[in-house]
Amino acid sequence: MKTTGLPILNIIVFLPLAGAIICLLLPSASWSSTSLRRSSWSTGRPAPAPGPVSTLGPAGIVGLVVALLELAFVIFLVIDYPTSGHAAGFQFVSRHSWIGAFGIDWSLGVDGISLFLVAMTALLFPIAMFGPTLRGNSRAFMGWMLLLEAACMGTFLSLDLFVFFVMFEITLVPGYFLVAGWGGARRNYAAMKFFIYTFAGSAFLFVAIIALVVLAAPRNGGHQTFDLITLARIAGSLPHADQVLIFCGFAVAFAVKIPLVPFHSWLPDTYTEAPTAGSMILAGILFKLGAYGLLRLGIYVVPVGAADMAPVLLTLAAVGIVYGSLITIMQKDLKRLVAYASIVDVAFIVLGFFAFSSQGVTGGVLEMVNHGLTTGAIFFLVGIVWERRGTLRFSDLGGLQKSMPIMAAVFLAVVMSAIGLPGLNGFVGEFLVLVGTFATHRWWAVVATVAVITAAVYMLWAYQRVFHGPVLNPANDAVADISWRELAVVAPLLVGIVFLGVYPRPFLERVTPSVNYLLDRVEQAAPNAHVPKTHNVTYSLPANQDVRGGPPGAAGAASASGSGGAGSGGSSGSVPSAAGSTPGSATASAGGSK
Amino acid sequence: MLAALLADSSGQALAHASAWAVFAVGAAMILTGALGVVLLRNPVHCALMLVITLFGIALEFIDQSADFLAAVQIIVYAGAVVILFLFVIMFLGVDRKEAISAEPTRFQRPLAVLLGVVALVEILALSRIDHWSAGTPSQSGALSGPGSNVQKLGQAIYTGYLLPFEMTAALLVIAVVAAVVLSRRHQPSASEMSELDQEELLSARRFTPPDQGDQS
Amino acid sequence: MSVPSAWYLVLAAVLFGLGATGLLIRRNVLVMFMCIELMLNAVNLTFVTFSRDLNDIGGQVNVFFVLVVAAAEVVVGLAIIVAMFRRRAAATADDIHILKG
Amino acid sequence: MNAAYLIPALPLIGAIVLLFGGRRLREPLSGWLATIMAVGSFVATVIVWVSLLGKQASARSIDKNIFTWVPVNSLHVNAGLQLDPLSILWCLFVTGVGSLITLYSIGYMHGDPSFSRFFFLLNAFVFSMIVLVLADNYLFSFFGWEGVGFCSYGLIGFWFDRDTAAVAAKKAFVTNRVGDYGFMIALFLLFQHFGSFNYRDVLHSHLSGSFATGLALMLFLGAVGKSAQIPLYMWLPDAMEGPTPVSALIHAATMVTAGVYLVARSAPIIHFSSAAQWTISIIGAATALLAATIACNQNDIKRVLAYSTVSQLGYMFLGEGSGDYGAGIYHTVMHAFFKALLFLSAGAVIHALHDEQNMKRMGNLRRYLPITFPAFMIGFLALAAIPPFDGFWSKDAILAAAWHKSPALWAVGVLTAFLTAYYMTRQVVLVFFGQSRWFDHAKERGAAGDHHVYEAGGVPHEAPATMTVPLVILAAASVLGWLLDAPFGGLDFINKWLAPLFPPTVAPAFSVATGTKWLIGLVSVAFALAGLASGVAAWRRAVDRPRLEPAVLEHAWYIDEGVSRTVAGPLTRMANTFSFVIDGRLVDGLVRAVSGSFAASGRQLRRVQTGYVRNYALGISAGAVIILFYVSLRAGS
Repeated sequence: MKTTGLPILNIIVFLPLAGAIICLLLPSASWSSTSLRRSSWSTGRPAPAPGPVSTLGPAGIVGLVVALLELAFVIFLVIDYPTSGHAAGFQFVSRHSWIGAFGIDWSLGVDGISLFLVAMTALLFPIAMFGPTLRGNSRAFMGWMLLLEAACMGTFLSLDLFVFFVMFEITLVPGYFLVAGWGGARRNYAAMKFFIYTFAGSAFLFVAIIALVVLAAPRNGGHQTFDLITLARIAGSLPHADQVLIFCGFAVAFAVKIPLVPFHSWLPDTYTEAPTAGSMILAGILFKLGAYGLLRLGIYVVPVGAADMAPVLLTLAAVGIVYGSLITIMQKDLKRLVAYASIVDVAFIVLGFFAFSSQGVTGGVLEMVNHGLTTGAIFFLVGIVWERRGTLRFSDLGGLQKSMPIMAAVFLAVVMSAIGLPGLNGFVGEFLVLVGTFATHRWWAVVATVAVITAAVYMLWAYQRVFHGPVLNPANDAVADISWRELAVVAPLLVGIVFLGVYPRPFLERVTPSVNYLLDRVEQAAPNAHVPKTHNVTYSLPANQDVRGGPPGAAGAASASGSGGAGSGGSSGSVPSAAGSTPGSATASAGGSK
Repeated sequence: MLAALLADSSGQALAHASAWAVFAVGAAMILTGALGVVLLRNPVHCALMLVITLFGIALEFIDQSADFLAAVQIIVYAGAVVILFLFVIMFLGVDRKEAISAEPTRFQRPLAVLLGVVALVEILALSRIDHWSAGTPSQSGALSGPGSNVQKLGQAIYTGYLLPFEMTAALLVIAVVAAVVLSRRHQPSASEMSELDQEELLSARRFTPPDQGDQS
Repeated sequence: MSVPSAWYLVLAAVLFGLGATGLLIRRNVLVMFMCIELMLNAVNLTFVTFSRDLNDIGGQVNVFFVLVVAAAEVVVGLAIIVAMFRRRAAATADDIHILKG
Repeated sequence: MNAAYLIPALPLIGAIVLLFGGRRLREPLSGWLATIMAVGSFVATVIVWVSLLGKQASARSIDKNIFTWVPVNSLHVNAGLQLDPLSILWCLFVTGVGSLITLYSIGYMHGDPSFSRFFFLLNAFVFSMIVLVLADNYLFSFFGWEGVGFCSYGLIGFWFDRDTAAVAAKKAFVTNRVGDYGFMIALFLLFQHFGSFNYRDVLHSHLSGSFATGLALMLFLGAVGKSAQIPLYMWLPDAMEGPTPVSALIHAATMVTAGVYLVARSAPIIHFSSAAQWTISIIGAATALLAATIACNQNDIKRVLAYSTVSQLGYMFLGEGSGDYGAGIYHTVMHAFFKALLFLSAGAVIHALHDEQNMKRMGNLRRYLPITFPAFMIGFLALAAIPPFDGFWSKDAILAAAWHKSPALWAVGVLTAFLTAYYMTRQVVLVFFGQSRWFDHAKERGAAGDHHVYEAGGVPHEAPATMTVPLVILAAASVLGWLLDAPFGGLDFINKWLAPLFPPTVAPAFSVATGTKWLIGLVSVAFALAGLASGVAAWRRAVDRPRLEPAVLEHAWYIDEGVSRTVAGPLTRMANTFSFVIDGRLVDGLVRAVSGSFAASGRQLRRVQTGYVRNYALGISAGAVIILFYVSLRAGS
């Protein structure tokens, strides 16, 4: 278990919180706050659009500095994260007694699964805060965003169920105010729906956590504890029915948050009405809280329940993919379409998780990061179209590629990532999920693969209706192309999209050990869960695959000399199937050593 | 005190009879007065009937050797409270008869009577059960024994119940202040006014000539 | 020696019931206050009865406090009534129902 | 052998430079850059090829591992190259034809505002196609497979402001994706069964028949999508909305043959399943015939060629399904030459007539296009399978294989050969012979304000040198290319070259008696000549012959319309129902019902709060009564 002198995880959680407090203490720009209150709270009428506020006011500077500092710390964390095979458990663990009477600790830790979610959060927040043009009270906006960032970080990093729950719930508050304060015409309805729906789901989470803690206490020497690792160790000895019920509580709560069909109906309203920055964060990160919770609390803590309920969740995911695709196709509004498309993407994540194969779960984790990058970028670009044109209905758009060619290119790249074009990140995640699912649950994968077709249908149709075709509406004739600033903002996301698509190895190397560790738990706890043996089986792979990463020349030489004759042998008998001991075992044995 | 006196001089039987007599008279006064309060239409009559009840209560107190309380009952209740009631009635001039038959909610009256009867039945049923006095013995001092009732009561109040007693004093002060504040006819300050009132006030000021505005 | 305490208790119960019923059926605020006084007195009577029954001075002390509280209550209540009557001439409790849900 | 890296690297570099700097390079520099990169890639391929030639036949394979792409436990996929005879052969004609067409495009795309974008996509396409054929595993091939699909999407929709182009681009991508569904399922099966995607692991195992059938059919579904076979062929004719060089490169010569490549590559899997072989050959034959009938009655010069491409691809699959992979590949290469030639010539015609594509408005162009006309004629003769041009030899090999498989398949092939000759004759006659009909229409268009038309004296003009040079080279290849695999004199280079990949265990050798071969050849020539003659007879004088142009053929048997009516319509309606009835009313309605029930109960319970003090007092005393009742119950017991 790796630790450093620097309490880096605490810094990551508390830095944005401190930033939020500083924003709160700044003198308010009184005119903007009063105009906002007058227009949006007291009357239901839409705000008379206060002009764009320079984001680099005092609050903006604080926000920028804090968000970038946070990003720097997270980059440091990612670099410092050990890549060797011992990295399956939690790293950088920080543990302090908080409410000792109830066994509540302030304990944080990071493993391969949460590492990249934290990284994605740190990357997406500055982009969401400073990318879209901000209208309204910048001080409050920055404060809420930083609070949201702190809460998201806390959720991803917490190793204590109480801390997790608190952080998980705190995210709702900034989420609500971001939608209600800076949203579209029906923002109050949307924000209320979002809050109440997810809050109702959280009731199940709360009950499940309390039940788990109380039931586990007698097996922990009578001490209540909220510690994730301890609970995960004890939970296996609980009665079977209890574990299943606790898992169901988790599953319902997270299914609402994720959201899994049929708990999704808050999503389109919320994402459509949210401001651009809100949509980016909501879709990019808040989704992942649910998915992450499902993995960390659901599968990790109560694997028996997860194994028992896996068919249900797999079916919901597969149904969600097909159903979500069908619905998405018919949407008439670009932002709503993107929102619905998210339902399909997150269903993939769930599908991968509950396939219980290392490819599936790893793919699911990758898909979480992918979806953050892709959806963040897509909502940002949709926001640009909105700012330029003031409408997102397909019937009002069309032929925009003529006046904004660069925008169209960027948009197409992101759309292709969403469709799952190989070479971009979407494909790697989607493929891993499907191949992992196919290995254990064939027919679910066969159904889910339909999304390969439908994603192309709805995404390309949307793209066609926005960017292609003749310019029928004169308003689309002279739209300003994407500006350098906006391009610079979206560039990190594009780099991530391409990098993860072309060279996902650094990512996968860090995620896989943790996933193996997780699946080991499932396998031990629930032998009937059909977890494919990841470690013992090494398939026939030629020797040259052992050469990884080295200079191309060296690798090429090795392969050429090592296996020159195998491919063109001609005599079909020469099957190198026995050469099984070398290749995947280096990574595979990592999990086994735990 | 009277009962005790009778018991001392004339023996058990007389004391018994006199206690019963006092009880019966007190009970009659109480019930008459209470019925009067509930049923009479004129508030002034009600107040007077309340006085009868209070006297009846005082009688029952005497019957149970709570002499000091009986005195206080008459002085405070009959002397102060009821007078206050009457004073308010007269002050406000609301001594007109109440239309008892008029009811905004249909079910209120039958339900009220029913509830009263049921409550009564339940209390009586409870009183038929003997468990009600099975508490732990008191710490605050015996009622019987040497010394007068006043002395014992005073001892209890100024020793064991000192803190509650002081708090009642504070309570009374607060009540007095509250009564003064509530019944004062005050001019609202600007901060207490609603937005609408403020605007009215401002517009009124704007249109008054400057010299008059200064005076106000 | 003297009247059994059950009689006093029954009497107090009847008085309490009368007071409660009166509170529920009368609309004049002042009379409602008087009914509350009736109920308080019923309670006082039980206190004194139990005090004698249990040979405990505490019951009588409580009566003393109840008296004080009742007095304070009457003072404040009547002040409220006065303030209320100033604002509107109507006298009954039913005229005040702006807290209607 | 580091030239191997250059093969994909050069077009990739070109694409990246053009992507980021294309707008600064501008015309014609970006075109030349793309051409140089493509030519460089071709040269590198030739170098690799030569080096392979120097090796033993059994040792002709170079493996290059570039980096590890996706490592997750047992799933370990490299971005690696495998340069063996099959991939190098494909690479040669992809880069070769690609270079020529890139060069041609410099002239063709002259003056287009998105000049650089076009060449970016061309280079990206060449890169993807190279990856497709050179990859050493199925997944990395899939990378290229999808990459070419993306480039095809971008190039069909290149003129995005035309609605038809935008729709066609989307249709092409989505239809390809249907095929990719099969490909992906095949990938899953491969992983589940072998734990690897590497060709060298997968292609040397013994498979059970049913598994091989499933796997092969799924792979073939991918091929069907990419190579426009029944039932996924509809996108290819629509893809002609793209610029003509694109039609030549992607939708005739290279990308659509990716399916042929995939089937050839998977031959060791397919040979375990005779059902799959029969399916491939039957679908190939059926597609060949169906597309040929439709081609007989198209008026758009490019759509005729598009249907012809579909038909010829059917031939290739017929050959492969019949077990003669060499013949299928031979035809693929020949087809690349002459179909690219035909498309480029057609492009020159269109260019000369300023974007006129309707053959009924052409005619007599042989007098005006001195280079294009002979080039087109050569392509025509090659496609119509008139000896000694390219098409005859390769088609003859396929027909021999089909005869061996089943005479019925052969009969379909011969009938298609007749139709091919017929519709190509019709096209040649309508375009290059007869009367000049373009003049009237040009006047119409001029009157309609299109002054651009025929400024230069109202006469169609020959294309510039950048366009004609590729024509000449491809024409030469169409005349002489058949020598690559001629069935006599030891000239069967391709067969010998590919022999290590298709050992007798995979593709059992069969021999057709020499006499039968002659007979087959003569019969097909006879049918081709008959088609040619009937075409001349029918179209020499008349332009419109309604009896020969039934509407059912003009509308491609109404298949497209039928599909939209029977599949797309109900699907759309279902999706509509789902999104606005089920999701909007039912799912969200349930949510709103829950919240509504709370609101409604609140509205009802609100009435309890009357505001009357005495009602509250009533409530309080009711509560007291209940408590008393409870107490008395407890106390009584």
